[in-house]
Amino acid sequence: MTETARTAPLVEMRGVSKTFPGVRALDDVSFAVDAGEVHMLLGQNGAGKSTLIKVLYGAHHPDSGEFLFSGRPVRIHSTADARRLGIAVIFQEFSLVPYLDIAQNVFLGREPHGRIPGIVDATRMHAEARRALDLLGLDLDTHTPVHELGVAQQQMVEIAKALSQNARILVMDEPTAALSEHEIGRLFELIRALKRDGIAIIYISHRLREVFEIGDRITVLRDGRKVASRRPSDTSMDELVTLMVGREVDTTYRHGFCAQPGEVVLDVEDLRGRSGVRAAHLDVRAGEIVGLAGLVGAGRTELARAIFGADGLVQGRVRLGGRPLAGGPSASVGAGVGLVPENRKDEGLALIRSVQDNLLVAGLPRLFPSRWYRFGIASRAVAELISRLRVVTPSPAQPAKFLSGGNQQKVVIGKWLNAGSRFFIFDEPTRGIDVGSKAEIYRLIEQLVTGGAGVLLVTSELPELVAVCDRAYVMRDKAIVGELRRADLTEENILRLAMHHAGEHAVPEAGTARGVSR
Amino acid sequence: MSTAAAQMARRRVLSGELAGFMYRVAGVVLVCVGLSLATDAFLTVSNLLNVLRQASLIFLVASGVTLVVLTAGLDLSVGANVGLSACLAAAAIKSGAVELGIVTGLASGTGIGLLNGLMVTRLRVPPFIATYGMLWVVHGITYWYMDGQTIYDFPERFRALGSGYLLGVPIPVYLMTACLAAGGVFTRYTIWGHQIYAIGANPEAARLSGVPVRMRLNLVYTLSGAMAGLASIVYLARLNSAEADIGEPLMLPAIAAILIGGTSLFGGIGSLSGTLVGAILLTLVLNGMNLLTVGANWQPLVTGVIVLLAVWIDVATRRRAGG
Amino acid sequence: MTPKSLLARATAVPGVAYLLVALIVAFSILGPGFASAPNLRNIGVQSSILLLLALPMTFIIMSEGLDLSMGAVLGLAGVTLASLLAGGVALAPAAVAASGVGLVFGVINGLLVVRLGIPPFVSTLGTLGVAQGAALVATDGQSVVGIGPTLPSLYASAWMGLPFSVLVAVAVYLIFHAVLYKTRFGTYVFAIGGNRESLTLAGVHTDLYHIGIYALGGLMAGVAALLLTGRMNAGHPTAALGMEFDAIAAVIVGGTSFERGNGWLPGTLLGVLTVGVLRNGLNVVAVSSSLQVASIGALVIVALVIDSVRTSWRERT
Amino acid sequence: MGHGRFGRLAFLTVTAGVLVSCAQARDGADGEQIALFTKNQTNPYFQSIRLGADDAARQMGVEIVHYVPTRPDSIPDQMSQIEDAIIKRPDAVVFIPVDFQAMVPGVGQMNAAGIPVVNLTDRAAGGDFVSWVGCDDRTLGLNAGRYLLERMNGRGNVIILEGVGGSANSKARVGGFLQAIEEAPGVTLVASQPGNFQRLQALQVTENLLQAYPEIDGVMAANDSMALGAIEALDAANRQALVVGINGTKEAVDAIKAGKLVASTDCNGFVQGCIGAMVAIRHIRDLPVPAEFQFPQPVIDSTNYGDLDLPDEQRSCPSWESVAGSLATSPAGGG
Repeated sequence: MTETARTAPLVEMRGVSKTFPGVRALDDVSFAVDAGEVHMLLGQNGAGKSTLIKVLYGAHHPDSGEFLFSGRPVRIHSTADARRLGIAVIFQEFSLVPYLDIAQNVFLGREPHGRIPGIVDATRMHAEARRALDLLGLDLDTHTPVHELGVAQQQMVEIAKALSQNARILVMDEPTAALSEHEIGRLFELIRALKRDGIAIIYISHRLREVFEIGDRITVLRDGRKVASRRPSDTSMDELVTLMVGREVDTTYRHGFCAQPGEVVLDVEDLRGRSGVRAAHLDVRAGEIVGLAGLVGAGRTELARAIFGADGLVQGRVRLGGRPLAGGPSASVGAGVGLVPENRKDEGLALIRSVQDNLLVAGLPRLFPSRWYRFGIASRAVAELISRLRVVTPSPAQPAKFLSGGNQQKVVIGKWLNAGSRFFIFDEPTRGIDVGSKAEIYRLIEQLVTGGAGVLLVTSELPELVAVCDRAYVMRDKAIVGELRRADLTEENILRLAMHHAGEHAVPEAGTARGVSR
Repeated sequence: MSTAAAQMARRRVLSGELAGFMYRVAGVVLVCVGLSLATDAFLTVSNLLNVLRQASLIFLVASGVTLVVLTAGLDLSVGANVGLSACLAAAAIKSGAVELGIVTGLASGTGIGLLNGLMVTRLRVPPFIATYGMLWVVHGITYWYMDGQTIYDFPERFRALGSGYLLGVPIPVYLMTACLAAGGVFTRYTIWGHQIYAIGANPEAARLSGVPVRMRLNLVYTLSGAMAGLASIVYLARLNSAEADIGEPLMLPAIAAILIGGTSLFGGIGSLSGTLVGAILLTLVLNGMNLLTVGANWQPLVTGVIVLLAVWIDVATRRRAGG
Repeated sequence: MTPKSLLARATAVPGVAYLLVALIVAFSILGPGFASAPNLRNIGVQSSILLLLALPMTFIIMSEGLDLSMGAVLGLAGVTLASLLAGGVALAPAAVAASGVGLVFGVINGLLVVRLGIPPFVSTLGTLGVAQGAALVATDGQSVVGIGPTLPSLYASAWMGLPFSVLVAVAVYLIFHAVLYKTRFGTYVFAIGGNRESLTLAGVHTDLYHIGIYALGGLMAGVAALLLTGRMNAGHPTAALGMEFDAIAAVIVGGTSFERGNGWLPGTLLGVLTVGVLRNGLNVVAVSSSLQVASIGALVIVALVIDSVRTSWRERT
Repeated sequence: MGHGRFGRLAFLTVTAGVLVSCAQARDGADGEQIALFTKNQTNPYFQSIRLGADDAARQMGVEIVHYVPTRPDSIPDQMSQIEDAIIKRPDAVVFIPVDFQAMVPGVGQMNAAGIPVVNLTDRAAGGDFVSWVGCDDRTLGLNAGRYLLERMNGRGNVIILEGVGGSANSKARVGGFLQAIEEAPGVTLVASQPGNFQRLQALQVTENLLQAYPEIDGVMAANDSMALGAIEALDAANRQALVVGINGTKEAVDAIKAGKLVASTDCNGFVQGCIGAMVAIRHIRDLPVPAEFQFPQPVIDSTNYGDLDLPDEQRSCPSWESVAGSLATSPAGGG
């Protein structure tokens, strides 16, 4: 990154401002990225990162500000303009079409055609798609419809889609959110290769670790303003966090580990789920946070859902406080199990309904034993939850879709508090959530266990898992392959258990296609 | 999104929902004003009561379907359901007891609704197809059962249900009001109502939140059927006769009323009061066209335009409200 | 689609395929003359008009839409065609005009849905009323006759024993198949239902294509009018009312779903044929009319039940 | 396992088919067979026709097959049923077109197939027929209209309830009403609105018109269902008006008895069915048949409803000779 960094920036945005009705999303932000540079873009959700990207990509039109492309001023009116300038974006929300195959998705809107314009040259398209996949070392058939792919595979296709545009500027918005260590490693190699070819990369991530691993420059946004620009060499995680949040944040996610666990809350015996997951034995005691680790596709989510009763069992016994669980989610919820699902928007919330409705939906029968909905009781309960969870919302009537990721996640958790759950399953609770909220989420989880509940925590964020859990089970090939006590709970040990011939297992089987969002 | 934005968004959404309703009411008022200017026959107590009675027939059918649509479902079989239930009820009344007839009508309506529910929840047939198939099956049974005959001439006390007055107000209007009230209480003041909205907004999230989705769906389809059964009784009493095709013209107006009323086919949004407004608007249009003796051939055209306008206003307001 | 994904699809053949086979077997056993060449011709002729509506309906449903106005628009286009022919206009320009009428309504539907954001169900319910009304006003509800010999003789013509209407249906199917699986437009049909946002971000004029889908629906209603008018030797304002529901049923039964752009065109063909075979078979077997009505509903349900049974069986393994 | 399931389903479908066939095999006797095409399964009038034809066929020992569109009055449905019937090659067809113009090509197909066709009720605009049996809708309307105006002493306001837009019967009958009104200068037509032959719509239209017009003395309805709907509306509004309908259904006759309906004109669907079938069968048997059977259009009122006061099931066809004789003497298009 030395000699390229001194030439004029490849693309530069000067004094960009953008106002949406009621909110100043970007306020006089200047931002530049050099060829062969990885420029990290940090900030909490709502800080303006995505807006900045959309402006750069021509999806939004700025109220003011100018673009310079290798020194020359340019206008970007449409995504088409942006593409012409060689800008490609890997979006955080999947931009894939479920019932088109990989090649068609990779070339969506740029389909190669022969003599007649409208007609797609399939052979060429698949050949080029093949090349894009090979770059990422993905051995997937380009004819596979993406709805048959797992989340991680979809993310990789998303990346291939951007790469295939031979962009000069590549924007990556949370590209690793759904990836396993193994795939992340491969992605980073690729990024380094791209740098060598003089590609400029704008990289958005909540994983500070990555900032230091591949970042050359760091820009922090807060409330639509640029608050700082740093080099990795002369900053620290704590400083960055403070810059992002605007105040000191306690990033120790667990304060006191569970000295002596209480009686068994949940125990699972030789379970086999419809999805094929197996668990010889698993138990969680009162006051414990038990981790469930493994590579993406190892079957963690499937196991969590099986325990919750979401998918039904082929065999096995799940008991809560000694009493067997059977009869699907409604029975489990009644018995006091709560599931914070992996995919918040599709499985956790009714986005068009209000915060109040979402907070109460799981606990309705408990809150209103008479089955009569009493608005007085309801609003009291909701007010109490909102303040206890510190949900930032203008009012309980706010539709959930207008909340930030962190606050949405709090609402999902609040749902279970209101349902009076004694055992909680958290599936990737901090995915796509900024550091500030992360700390709060874990504070809540700790509150739960100190309050005598049991928690099963599924997460790909190994550092978090290690930092938080009292124990952890490790999965591979849809089965639990080991248990790690607090003493030997390290990333290395987890990976050793999980990746045992990682080669084959890093890429999950098809079937868990919950990634494609409509 | 920052708090300021959220606040803004919220104000826009709420005002949007409310505005939507207000605009629809305004639309109705507008039509009324227009009609009362066009003909002095319109703005009379008797005509307004007359409009209300006709609207109540549509509303009875549409109210149950509204619940189904709130769960992102659809019930195309209501018209056919009304037809069969009315014919069976008619036969039962002829066989002797009015009470028996009423019970028969309600029972057959409810039964058909339950079957719809079971097809959707147990056999997992998409609602559109399940109820469309049911529509044909029920028509077939009705044709077979009636065999082209008409059953007519029922006891006075039964006919009062449809054509009678109480304190100067037609009895169907009371029924409509009762159903509206009951429905309002059910959707707003019971947890089942709230669960129905939750299912419509996101069935999977509702399921994973422990809402017994299948039971609730069965419930709404059964209710939809039951309302069709009730409607069939009122129709029967009003017409004083049952023919095999009695229900055929009911399905599309009922659904139109629901959509004009601002209930979303994608579920989770809408209300019975909206459906009432929709039913009244539709009835007003027909009433007006008769009062002004608009030519027969023009009537579908006018109705179509009105439906489009009504919904467009609603959508436009929501749009501007960013809802 | 490519051979491989076709294979993948073949393993997921919708229940209607099995039903179709079962029906054909049953009727050939029960109905003397069912399997005869002339009767197969009947099935073809009777299915062709429905197919012309079901094909664009497949696209529309894939885009998470619906078009209830097709039957009414078909009627209006039909009377337009008939009136022009009766007025001595040559077939070609008259046909163009009729298709034009259909196209206009299709575009209007598209604009209402895409631009004004009115839900498809309502938009097309409204245009249904408008088209039907227009047709009634124009004809005072009467058939338009005296359309001259050209169209009827064209309709009556045949090639290698295949009636005109069947030839048209086959041609149109092949075109639609190519469009859906070989062209950009087809790709975008999948994308509009599957992930509209991404299509827009890819720099495609999504609205244009979306409106195009509805326009296609209207256009095909116009083309279908050509066949129906030839069949009746007259234009009738309300002859095709309600046909759109048969089309929708055929599409859904064929394995296309209202969600996420999940569609399969060969399935639509199967769906249409099954409806055609059932109606024809029941007539040939001379089943009582009320039983015919009921069995149409039963067919639709059974086909979908087979599907749900199969999917649940798939999930279980 | 999954395939076992399909197998079972296929099997079920086949057995279902078998049952279906048994269901229809009951009347599957060998020998002569005629087919009767009617417009829909919902209108009692066509049921009377079917019962009449059934009775005639029974008397003359012929199998009769019914074709009724699955969608009421659907042109495409009847078109398909013609094509399917040709496959079955009935010895003769008794045909009521759902549309007198649009079904002409269908008739042409039967002609081409060499199947003799008797045209019943609605006179088709084209095609070769053995004979036409029916009565003139316009005259029906005219007679009903004249009778009503007579009872109104040629003075007052009348409304017309039209049938389905696009139906020839409705058009012709309404035409008759209008002619009658023209003949009576003292009578004003205040409104003519669509009831689509449907009781409910006629009822609501009448309710609305009663609001618009404080004085309505007469109602002309294009069929009995609508007439009875109008009567319901009048009763509910406590308004007095004379109502006439068309078709002379059993229900209408009872209403006449009860003094609610002043009159209905009738083509006697049952006897039409009889004659239609008889003509077809006689033609098969090479017996002479007249080219036209113009039924009289008597006005049925409280004085002469007698012979219609039987449910169709209990009626039986008059002998050919008696009818032939009576019709020979009856003036065509008479009043």
